[in-house]
Amino acid sequence: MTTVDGRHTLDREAERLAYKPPEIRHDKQGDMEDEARINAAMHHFVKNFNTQTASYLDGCLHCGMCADACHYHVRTDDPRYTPIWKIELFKRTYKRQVGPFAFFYRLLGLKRHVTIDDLEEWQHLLYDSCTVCGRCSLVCPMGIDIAGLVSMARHGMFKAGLIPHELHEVAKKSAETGSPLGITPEKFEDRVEWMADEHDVEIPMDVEQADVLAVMSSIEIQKYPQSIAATAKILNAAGETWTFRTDGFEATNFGMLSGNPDWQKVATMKLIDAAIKIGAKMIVLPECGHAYMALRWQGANMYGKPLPFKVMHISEYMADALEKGKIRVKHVPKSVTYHDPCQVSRRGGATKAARVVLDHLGVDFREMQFGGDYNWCCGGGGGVVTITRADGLRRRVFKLKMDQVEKTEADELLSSCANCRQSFDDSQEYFNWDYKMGSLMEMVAENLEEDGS
Amino acid sequence: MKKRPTVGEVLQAKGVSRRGFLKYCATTASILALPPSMIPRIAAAIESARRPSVIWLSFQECTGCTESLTRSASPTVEGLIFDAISLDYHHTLQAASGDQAEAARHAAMEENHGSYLVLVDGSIPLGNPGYSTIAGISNLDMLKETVEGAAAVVAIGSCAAFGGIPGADPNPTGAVAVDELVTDKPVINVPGCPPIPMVMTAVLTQFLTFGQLPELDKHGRPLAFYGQTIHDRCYRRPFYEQGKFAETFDDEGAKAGWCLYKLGCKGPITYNACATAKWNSGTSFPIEGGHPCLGCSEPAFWDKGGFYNPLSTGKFDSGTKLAGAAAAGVAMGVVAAAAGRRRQDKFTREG
Amino acid sequence: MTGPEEVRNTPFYGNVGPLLNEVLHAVDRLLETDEPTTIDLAGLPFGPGELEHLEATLGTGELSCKLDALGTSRIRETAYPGVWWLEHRNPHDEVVGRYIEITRTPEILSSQEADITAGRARLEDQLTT
Amino acid sequence: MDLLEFARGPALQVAAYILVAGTIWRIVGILLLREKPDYSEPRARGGLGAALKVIYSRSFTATPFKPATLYPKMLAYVMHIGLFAVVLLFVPHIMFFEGFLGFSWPGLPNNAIYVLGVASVASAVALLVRRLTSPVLRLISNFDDYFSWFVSTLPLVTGLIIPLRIGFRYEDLLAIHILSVVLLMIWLPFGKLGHTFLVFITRGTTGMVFERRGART
Repeated sequence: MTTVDGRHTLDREAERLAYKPPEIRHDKQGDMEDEARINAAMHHFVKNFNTQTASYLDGCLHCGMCADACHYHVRTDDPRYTPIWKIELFKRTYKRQVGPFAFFYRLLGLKRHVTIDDLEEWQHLLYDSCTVCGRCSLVCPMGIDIAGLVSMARHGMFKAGLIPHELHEVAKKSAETGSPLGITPEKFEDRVEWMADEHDVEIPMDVEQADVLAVMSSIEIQKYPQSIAATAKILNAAGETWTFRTDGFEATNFGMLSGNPDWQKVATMKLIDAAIKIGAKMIVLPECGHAYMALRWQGANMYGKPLPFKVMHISEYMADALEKGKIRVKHVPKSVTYHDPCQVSRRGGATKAARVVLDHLGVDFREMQFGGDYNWCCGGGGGVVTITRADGLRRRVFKLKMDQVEKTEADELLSSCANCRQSFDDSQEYFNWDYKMGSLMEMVAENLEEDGS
Repeated sequence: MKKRPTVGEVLQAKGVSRRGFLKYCATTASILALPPSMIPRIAAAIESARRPSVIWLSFQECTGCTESLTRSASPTVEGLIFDAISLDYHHTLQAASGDQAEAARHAAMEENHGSYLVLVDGSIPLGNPGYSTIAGISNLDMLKETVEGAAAVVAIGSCAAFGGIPGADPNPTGAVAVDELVTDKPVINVPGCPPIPMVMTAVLTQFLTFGQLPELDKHGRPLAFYGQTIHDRCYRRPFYEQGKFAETFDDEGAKAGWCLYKLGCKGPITYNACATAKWNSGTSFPIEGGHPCLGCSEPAFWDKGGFYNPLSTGKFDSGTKLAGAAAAGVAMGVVAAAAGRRRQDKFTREG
Repeated sequence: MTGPEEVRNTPFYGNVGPLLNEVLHAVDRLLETDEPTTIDLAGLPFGPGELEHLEATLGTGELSCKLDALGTSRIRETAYPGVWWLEHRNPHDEVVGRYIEITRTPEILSSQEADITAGRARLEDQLTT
Repeated sequence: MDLLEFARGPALQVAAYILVAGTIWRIVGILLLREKPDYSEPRARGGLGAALKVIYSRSFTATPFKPATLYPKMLAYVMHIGLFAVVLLFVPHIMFFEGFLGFSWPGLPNNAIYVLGVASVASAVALLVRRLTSPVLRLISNFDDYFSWFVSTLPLVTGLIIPLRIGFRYEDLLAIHILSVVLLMIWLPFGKLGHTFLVFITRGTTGMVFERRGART
């Protein structure tokens, strides 16, 4: 006999929190033959086999410890979410085609040629269930950067036309219009004007010569436009000669996230060209994690030579300005915890910057347990937040993040990444969670000492 | 065929009491490495055993084995055994020589056809019959002729058992062991350079008492004496386990009687009874004298690398071949990388 | 011969302890099932001085006999009743065997059937002549 | 030539050639692939120092991962430490190395070696059980994993059996032991046991790339 606890009514319409295997949906782009898809995948797999990746792909011990670092595996116990398994096809291709013993692998048929079924199956593993957060790269006893390999494996998937539709659409829109959300230069200008009025702040636009080129992410322009004003306030307060440019404002890089190096380069070159055109000494990147990876660490390699200007994440810029006394802030009597964007902190190396800023704000800073470089990812990075079919899984792994945040019992939750903020907001709404993510930059902008230098 | 007396009768004639006989049987059991519970069976067997005829052939040898045996030929218990056998031919020990000696051999062979024992020391040269002859007969011919009517053959010493020193590389005389030539008769190998005298007599005693061949190991050696290694029965074994080793022949470890493994002791792979039977009427054995075992009772002991090289060292050639292997590795690596790059180019062109 | 001074200074090879343990178990067997045990010392490894050390450890008991047959033999009970030390020598006075017997009386001490018969015959001869 | 002579002589010799050639083959084959220059402005010095730092630091688990990886890590530690101690500190092994290196070092008492060897085998068995029972490991394991386990555990087992004398003679056991080492030497460069040398390359690479970014390594 079943007894029903009447205090909790059943809501049959609610989406289940329990893990549901994602529906099998192998998306395809274009109308290539299977053979052509395989060839395209091979082409872009083998392109990435250099000394660094070769040592990684040759070095794996199959110890399985990366599974314990991956939020997808930790939350689901699905062995397929073992990070190294996600790059199995990439690894297999390396061993069969390029590794030191490739001849014998082929001769003896020890590593199968990748098939179209393999590629389709791995679409889910390489996109829906990997945010390229790089936590697995830190646990690996061999020191293999698995996340980096996932990004490279995505090149083959993209060129084979085998990536999730949503991500492909966003990336395509980004390539065609210059923004993943279809923000045209006119629309950007519009929003900037609106923010300048709304917040009563001077925002330079399309200045011919400036020391600093500030850029924005479409997510901010669209969803968190106050960021535009905050950026302007801070740069104004620091006394920079700076500008936004309509010919180079979009910091996000969906070419990189989706795995298309060509589109990645187009997006990156727009920013580089704009900066060079105005003779900028520096590009200040917005609160966006992957933008930092794309320009700070991969930008010069897209350009093919060292960049003639510095690249800074806004948190780095603020930390630097505060340290040098270019800006000053009022103390904020609140307890704060900080969510590190993976690409800025763990993989970008700018972990300290946010802490310096928080220190200047004088808040009661509460580091999450195993925060900083070992932070759990928001679950939305690597383009995952765009893939609607992965929503269930994304929210499921977000539970880890919620626990981590709740344990701090801080008043405020801050971060410095609009993409993180977007996935936090989605899950916050979904779970009716108490914590609403705020922006580090906005907190600084709101608490600037007006009489600053 | 005249009836030979039994051992019991021989002993009785010498006025040995039953108690004395029991004592003799106890020491026999001890020699045969049989448990003391076997003593009554030994007593019964020995009493009724008959004196066998023994022909001893010496080929390419140094007479060390005979020396070893005669060291124990004083009237001891082992000596009694020799009283109990009829040594009808032994060209070192017998008084007769020349034709007379050969006549004695033929007489013994005829008289005891099918039941006599042939003991051989020394190896047989196959290279040229002239390398070693006795009374103008080549060793090979004499062996074949004598063995024909024998009950069994005992190869005494490492030369007869395994070729020994004459058979050592490069083996100029083409020396071979007895069991390479005698295939239709049982051959018992009693190797050692020389073998322990007690072991030689014990093998005869066993044949004498039980009328059967002892259980042999894969090298044809009686398991009773060659069943365990020197190392296993060595009184210095505890030092091996404790990791206490003499490093040189005159260091503190050597003086303290520590394990000689590092000085090249072959005890772990040498099967013989030295450690317990000991030498010179039970006085000691080489390791007790401070010298590592040479492994003289093992096949090809002469050719197993230096006596003073530790057992666990591998046998490597000079470093040149290893350097060659390294160079080959570099070459393969270069080829593999070039092939990998070509493979990359192939796919990037096609893709 | 090894003197007592050397016995004390015997380096420890560790072969005596396990043997004494075996003797202890043999005594247990003798007490429980009356089963005698003979340990042939020839088959055991001993370092220099260890045999003497063993002999000294077992000590001397109440009974000591000398047997004269094919050389002398000394049979004596050790300080531990039921544990006997047997040493056989050949006519050259060389030791040919050493045993520890754990028994009530070593078999060799009993008069043997054949010897009794032979002795009786000799006695009868003496009476008839 | 008996089995021991074969094992100590030609077998070991050929295995040494293969070990050396295979190792260099694999390293050169990786290092001579195309390299991608990194033009990004470094935040900190990468280079050899960074490589060495990570080669050392990845020997230890970062605190956040300790709870989840404690069990396999402990097993791996015991297995590796036991293995290294047995290989490098057992006196007959030291003499083996001295045979071609020309110098030696102090060893451990045999009983200590037996304990370490047994601990190492026990850990290896526990790791195999884990590999066979964990869904993750079952999925990602292939022939290489099981065969490498076999060839690396076999010499430990055959070595430990020698003093026990189970049914075989010492020289045969020793020959089998050496042959098992020969098998290990032959396989080592080609399968995942290559981590013996690849670990320096993979960790070193990560050290250079990530230290350069100033990121956590």
